[in-house]
Amino acid sequence: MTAMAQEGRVRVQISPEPFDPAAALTAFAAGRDGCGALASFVGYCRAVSGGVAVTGLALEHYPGFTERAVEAIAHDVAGRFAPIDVLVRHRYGEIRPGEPIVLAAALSVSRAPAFAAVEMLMDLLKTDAPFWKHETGPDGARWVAPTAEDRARAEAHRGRLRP
Amino acid sequence: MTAMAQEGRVRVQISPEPFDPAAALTAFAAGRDGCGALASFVGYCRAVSGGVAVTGLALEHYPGFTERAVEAIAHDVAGRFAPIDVLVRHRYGEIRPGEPIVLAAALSVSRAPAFAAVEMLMDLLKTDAPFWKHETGPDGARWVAPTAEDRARAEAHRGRLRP
Amino acid sequence: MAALLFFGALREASTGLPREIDLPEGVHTVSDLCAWLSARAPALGAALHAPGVRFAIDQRFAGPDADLRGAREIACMSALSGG
Amino acid sequence: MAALLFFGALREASTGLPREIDLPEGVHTVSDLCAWLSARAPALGAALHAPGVRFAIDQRFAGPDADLRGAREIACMSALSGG
Repeated sequence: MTAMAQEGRVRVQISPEPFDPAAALTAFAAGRDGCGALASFVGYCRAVSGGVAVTGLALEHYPGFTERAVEAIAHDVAGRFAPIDVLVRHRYGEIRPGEPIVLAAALSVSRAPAFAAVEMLMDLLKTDAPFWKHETGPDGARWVAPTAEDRARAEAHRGRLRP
Repeated sequence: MTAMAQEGRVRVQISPEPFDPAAALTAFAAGRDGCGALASFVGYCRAVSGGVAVTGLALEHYPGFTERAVEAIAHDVAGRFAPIDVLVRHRYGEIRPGEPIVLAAALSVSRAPAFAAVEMLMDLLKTDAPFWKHETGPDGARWVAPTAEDRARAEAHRGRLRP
Repeated sequence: MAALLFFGALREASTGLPREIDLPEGVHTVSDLCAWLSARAPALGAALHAPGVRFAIDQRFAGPDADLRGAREIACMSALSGG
Repeated sequence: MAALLFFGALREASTGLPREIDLPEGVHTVSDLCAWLSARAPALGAALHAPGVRFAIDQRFAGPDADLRGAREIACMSALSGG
């Protein structure tokens, strides 16, 4: 029931367990009555990718560095839109089609910074978070690379974060 | 477990009952394995508005027309970003601080249209959905009006929807 | 006979006005109706010219030149504030 | 002695290479190391020049000119694909 502190909270959790995005969002928003706006994004393991069935996804990470890099992204974004609360939850390991991979959320007094923060979190996670997606399908496995658009979007944010 | 149909689903629910945004999101995303990206927004009744405590919010609506107008907004946005699933849930009546007022969500194959759809939904709901917020505080009650920025954002979308 | 509805701050400013009207002579459009209402209730007249006021005829948004003849339901709405 | 780590497609391209190295003579920077690795394993050399390849020294991102001397952990990473 406390109003939002000047310094927002930053929560990052990187783990191999499946998670429930709805429960995580509920816990994140609890008790922040001063905040009117919760924006969020959930990325799921698709059952079809580029027209091809996906039977499994292995998400490689770099223990220690992955956690640090995602914390750095979350703090950069929280600093850019302060005061704001920021949440990032990301899995690694074996993921099945339909399961959530990533949850990014931001809680703010008004909606514009909340939306902008979540979009920036996702853009930076795509290209600056040390994860490697290895998709398995009927014809074998392949490494997923960020698209040219992913790279351009993240590059635009980097200019704004570190001018 | 079906892949996303070419025509997305549009779900609109306008009701006086409190709702659980997390449960509504879970139901909305269920069984859409073809979709990788769920963006959403929850607007809560703030406990503090413009530096003043809010003790209650009465949300007036126009029975019949409110439902039609929100359906029209949801279909406009779904058409603009097709194929995409769109969800809008909105309360009316007496709302207590901390309770959700509105939930907007979009489920798509990739994140850019999902984000853009949710932002457009919220921008249009602010100025084109027939609701009237009447906030009660320690010094009496006041009607809430959209800000000049709210009006400008909605105007920009209208130009894009009906060129 | 048309129902005359007011929403938001306009509802408070319209106390005492009839909730049903036969269109008076010379009142064909939304702006004609505004002028007629303003003449009868000056406080309402000011509120009708506040930013963001919208109108609906038979539950469709209508501009100032929209024709009221045949309308069953005319709504005068203060600036909407959904979301 | 530094640990030499490979991630993503680079891990597959680096099979057979040592996972620990003493920096060879003349190898001072990240790009020196890339040249040295490419000479020993041409397939890896091609992969090291793929778009988006990044490097980290002791778990910090490092550019091609970063100094490797004193590093305990050197990571060669294919294009990251989080989120």
